[in-house]
Amino acid sequence: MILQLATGGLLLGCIYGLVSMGLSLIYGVMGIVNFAHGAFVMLAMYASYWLSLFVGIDPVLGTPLVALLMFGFGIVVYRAIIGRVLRGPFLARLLVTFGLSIFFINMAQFLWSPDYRMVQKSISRGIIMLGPVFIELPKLVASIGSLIVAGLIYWFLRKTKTGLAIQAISIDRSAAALMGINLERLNAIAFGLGLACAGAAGALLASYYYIFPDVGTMFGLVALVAVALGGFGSTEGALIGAILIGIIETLGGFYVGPEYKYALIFLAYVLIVIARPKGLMGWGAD
Amino acid sequence: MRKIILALVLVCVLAPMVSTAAADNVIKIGAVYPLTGATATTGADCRTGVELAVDIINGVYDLDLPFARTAGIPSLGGAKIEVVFGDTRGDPTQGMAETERIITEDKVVAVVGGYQSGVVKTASMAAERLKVPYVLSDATSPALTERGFEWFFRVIPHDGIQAKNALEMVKDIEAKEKVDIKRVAVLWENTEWGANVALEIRKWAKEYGFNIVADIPYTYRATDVTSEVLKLKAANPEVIIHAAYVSDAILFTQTMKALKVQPKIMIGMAGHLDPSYLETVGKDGEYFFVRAVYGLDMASRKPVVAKINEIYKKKYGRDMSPNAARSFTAPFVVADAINRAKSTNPDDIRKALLETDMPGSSLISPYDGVRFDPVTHDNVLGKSLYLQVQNGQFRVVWPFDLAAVPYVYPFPAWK
Amino acid sequence: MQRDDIRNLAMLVAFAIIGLLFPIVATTRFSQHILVMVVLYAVLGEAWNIMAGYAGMVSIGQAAFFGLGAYVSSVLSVKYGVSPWLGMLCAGLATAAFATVIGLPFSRLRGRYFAIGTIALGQMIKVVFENWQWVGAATGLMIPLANQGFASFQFHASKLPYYYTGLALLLLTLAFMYIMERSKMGYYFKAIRENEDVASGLGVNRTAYKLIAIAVSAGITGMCGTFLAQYSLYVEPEYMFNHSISVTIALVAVFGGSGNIIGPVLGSAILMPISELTRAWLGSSGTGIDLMIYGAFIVLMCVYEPEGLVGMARRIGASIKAQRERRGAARCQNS
Amino acid sequence: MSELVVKGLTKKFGGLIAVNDVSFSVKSGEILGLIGPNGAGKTTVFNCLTGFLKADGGSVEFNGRSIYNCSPNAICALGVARTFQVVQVLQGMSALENVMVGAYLRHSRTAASRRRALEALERVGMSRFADMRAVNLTLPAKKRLEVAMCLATDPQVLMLDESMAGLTPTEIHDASSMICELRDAGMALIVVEHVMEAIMPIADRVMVLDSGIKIAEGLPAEIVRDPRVVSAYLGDKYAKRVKC
Repeated sequence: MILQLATGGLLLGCIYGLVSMGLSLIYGVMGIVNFAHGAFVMLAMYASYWLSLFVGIDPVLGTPLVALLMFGFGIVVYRAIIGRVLRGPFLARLLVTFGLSIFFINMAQFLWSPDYRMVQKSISRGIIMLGPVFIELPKLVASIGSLIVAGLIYWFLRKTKTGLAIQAISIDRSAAALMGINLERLNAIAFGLGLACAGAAGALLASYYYIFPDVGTMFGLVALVAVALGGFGSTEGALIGAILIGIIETLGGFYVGPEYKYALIFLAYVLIVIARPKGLMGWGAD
Repeated sequence: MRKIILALVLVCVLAPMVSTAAADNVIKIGAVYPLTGATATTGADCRTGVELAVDIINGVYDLDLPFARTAGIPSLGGAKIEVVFGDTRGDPTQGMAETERIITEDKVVAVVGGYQSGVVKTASMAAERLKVPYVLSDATSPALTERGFEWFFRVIPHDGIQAKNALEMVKDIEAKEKVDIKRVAVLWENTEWGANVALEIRKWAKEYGFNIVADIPYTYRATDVTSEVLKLKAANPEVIIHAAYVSDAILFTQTMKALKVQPKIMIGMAGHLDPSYLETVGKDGEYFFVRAVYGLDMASRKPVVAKINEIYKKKYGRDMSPNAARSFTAPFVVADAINRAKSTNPDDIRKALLETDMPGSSLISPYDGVRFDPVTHDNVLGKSLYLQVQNGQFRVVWPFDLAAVPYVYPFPAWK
Repeated sequence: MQRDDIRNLAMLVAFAIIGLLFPIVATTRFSQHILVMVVLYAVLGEAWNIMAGYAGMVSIGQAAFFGLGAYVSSVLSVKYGVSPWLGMLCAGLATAAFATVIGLPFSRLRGRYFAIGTIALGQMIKVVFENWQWVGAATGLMIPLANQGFASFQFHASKLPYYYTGLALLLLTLAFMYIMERSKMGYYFKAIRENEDVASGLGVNRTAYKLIAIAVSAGITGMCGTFLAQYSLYVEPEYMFNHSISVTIALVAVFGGSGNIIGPVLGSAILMPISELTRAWLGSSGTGIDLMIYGAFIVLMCVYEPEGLVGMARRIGASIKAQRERRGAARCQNS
Repeated sequence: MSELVVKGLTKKFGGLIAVNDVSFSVKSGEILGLIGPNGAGKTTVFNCLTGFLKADGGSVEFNGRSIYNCSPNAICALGVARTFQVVQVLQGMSALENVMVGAYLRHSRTAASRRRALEALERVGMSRFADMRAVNLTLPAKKRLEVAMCLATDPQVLMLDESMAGLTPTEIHDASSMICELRDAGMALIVVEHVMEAIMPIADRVMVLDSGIKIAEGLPAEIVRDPRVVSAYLGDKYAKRVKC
């Protein structure tokens, strides 16, 4: 039983991690806490759904495509909205994403009705047995996807010129600007990448999860806590925080009681940040 | 751009709050539902039931239903009924405000709807304060009628009766199959409604000699229910009774399948009835028993059910769902009261409601009729059905004398 | 400086008078409901303002205090028959006390970590109340209908008494803030907001002042909780501790302009009617277009008027002044 | 007559000993210069003395009372004020309001606090900027403002952390004479400074830190000749003492 629980928690954590990493990347580079991240995941799920319905692209195989679409969408949103707010006061930066979230969720309801939908066919359906442990294949695929995305981000940030520049920004904006780094362009790229992560998360989730306008809200909230737990600005921290949350949720839900499981996550967050006010792996300004 | 914002601000602030004057010979009734927010899909479904009911009352249809063959309300010279919808957003304050708004601004003479018990609490409070009758046919918390409100009436049987029915059905199956069933698990979403269902199940389980082996509350917004399902599995229940909304119903069904939870009887409520539930889970929803106050194949005993469904299907392109059917009843009860009162004065309507005595034949619900308890205003003739999903259809299987097809027992292994 | 003070005071008085006169135009019950929501969220926004706008601790979990206040008075009234007015006082005190205890560890957190901590707090309290049988768990508590009047704090015939009660609460809060802004406390709050290290280097006991800000803000928010409980006569965890209450409070304050007295009032006066009217006009279509407009409005505001309505007013004022000066200068040249 | 006495102050960051067993004292009417190469631990000493960092050993007494590891605000309340290496003001508030925050420590009423704040602004020559938002001030003006904020708390010991770095020679001259005035008014000052030409002429005593260790202390004239100091930091540069 404990094995089953731990596996479930790990898989869930990886999926949360997928949502969290994009959030963390966006925060690290431009200091925006993206409360609309859940809504973007939702949009990606719909994108994946329509692709599978009309074009017949399997959600799992379509992941890079959806990520690419979301990347483009991210650039647009950045140019139209986020970039303009970035120079504004702290509170406007905090609230603009709340507005975006309300807007997109209701736009989805307006355009696509509040009905629940589900991708009917996907290559990753079914269950595999690993000794005594049941593993849901779509969750496993999503978790592997999560680790691949984590690897890609790691590679991108450390090995590419753009990635290094993005890291430089998240360490010290003004110094980076003085070194001749084009902040605007990189911000847009980073925001696009953050949304691409949301896109990948949405596509992988769409392969097994139902879709409706409000679906992203809880994922967004949990991801936010995961990112804060791991420490704002650290993508590895976000993944670790998310896995920790997945495990706390599953084990806590079982041993303490399901009605308390979200309370446990939040309690863990509060305890950890009180002990370590910048999260597990965080650094930089508040 | 700034000017546009400024203009928008001004429009919103200065826009006069004019209510449209009521046309002659139109009787307005209000209907409040969660038309946006997390339960919007159900709200939209309920809305169709009310719309259709009013269509039938106003138009001329060849149906064995009251007001079908005549146009409008006969005693008021064929006055037409107009429904004013209000959006509660699933929030009690907004539910109250919307109810008050449609009562005071749109001058509705009666209110129906609500869906979520928590919202109905405040919405019915608003009607009580403003002295307008509220006829509820789609929320089932027992607490609602325990308040002794004067203006509040409920057609649908409350959770206590429905819980009792669930366990009675298990007893009946037990007797018929000559098996011994003891272990019952109750799984409930932790808000007003689910908590009440659980409370009633506990009460009646004791009464009927079942053991509650798992009693699991959870939040309906959960993104993952692995721990809940494993807990359920560890308890190894023979019967699972699940009080769920839609998203959690879907999630639990999928997870129970994945983790091979294998009870003998699977009973669902509310969420399992939603059309999008079956669409989403597909074959995995097979053989669930679902409590309902409507079943399409009641048509074998009530031909009118099939006819209504035909009209519904023409209008909305799908079969009438049990949720839509629940909401369908209330406008008839209101129209019946208005007709007898020969008045649109809310107080007269209330008095007429107290004297309501509609026969079962005038309803598409399985009730023996509508007659309100003089104190609680609950429908004393209420009755619920149990349906079972067979080949993607909800089939009436209990009570046995209303059954259209035999039930399938035990719950087959997951495929 | 002095003249500024007088102008501000005059503005407050004018405000009170406008507030008192408003019901003359708001004759329908629905428009009165909108007024009630405006004053309620104005008070909530001001309470948030004390904590976030002045002392710099951005909270997105005010629903924790709000719900707690609602529950304190409701439990007292349902179980012990305590008058809701006394209940409101108790709610304020209990919530403030609770906030002080919670604030002690929380005051260590800064910026975003604090904000997310408050989200966590709101969610945790909700879960506690959902599972606490004594206070009705998920079913909540109904406050029995009583004869209307000030004694029972229930008004059925008209909503105006609720409005005036809310308005009184708002004016008291504004008076408090007016005094606070001009006192040591106000300056210390702002100093903490601007830079905690500098503030403590200048002798500001930041923990103590943060706790004061949290406690005062929570106390007022708790009293508002009682107000809504009496308004809807129903408390339930899903309802009173709803995350959207926390978000709306922050939106109202920031929309109007935080860190000054008038901002949240303006924000509430604009945002609440928009929210209520779009729902009334468009909500019954069930398409979500009402909330779409609302969301778009907030985004546009953040993009084009990030300082809130107060910032917009200031800028317009400045441009009028500049224009006048330009005209004056032109006239000088002409003559 | 007040006195700040530091004995055996030690601060570690992980394995690194940033301040190692440093002792010194400063009295009213005295300027103690604190110099040393980058990373010598000067700012860390300041942070430990004023409660911004918890020290790992030693004692700090002010007028016979231990202020070792007290909170920053308590230390300030007792009469020890400081400025920051990277200038720190309350950006969103006006210059006057910045200083009033300091003045409130001794004057609870707003009117009195404002009077005291205006005096402090006058003293550093910032009166005309009183209503300007701190964020809009120039760097030298911010540095003066920071001093005014400290002065408004009526300190007996004032600790200045590189308050002359980045200033032009004229500005340095102004700042130096202000520091001397404060000393002459009976204040004790500890001045961390990189600009040798500025500190040497005004300091009464100079203490030299290197890698967290105090390597020398004495009159400026002695210090510049001290071979340890010369090798550690000064090279062969020295400045002649001028009267201020």
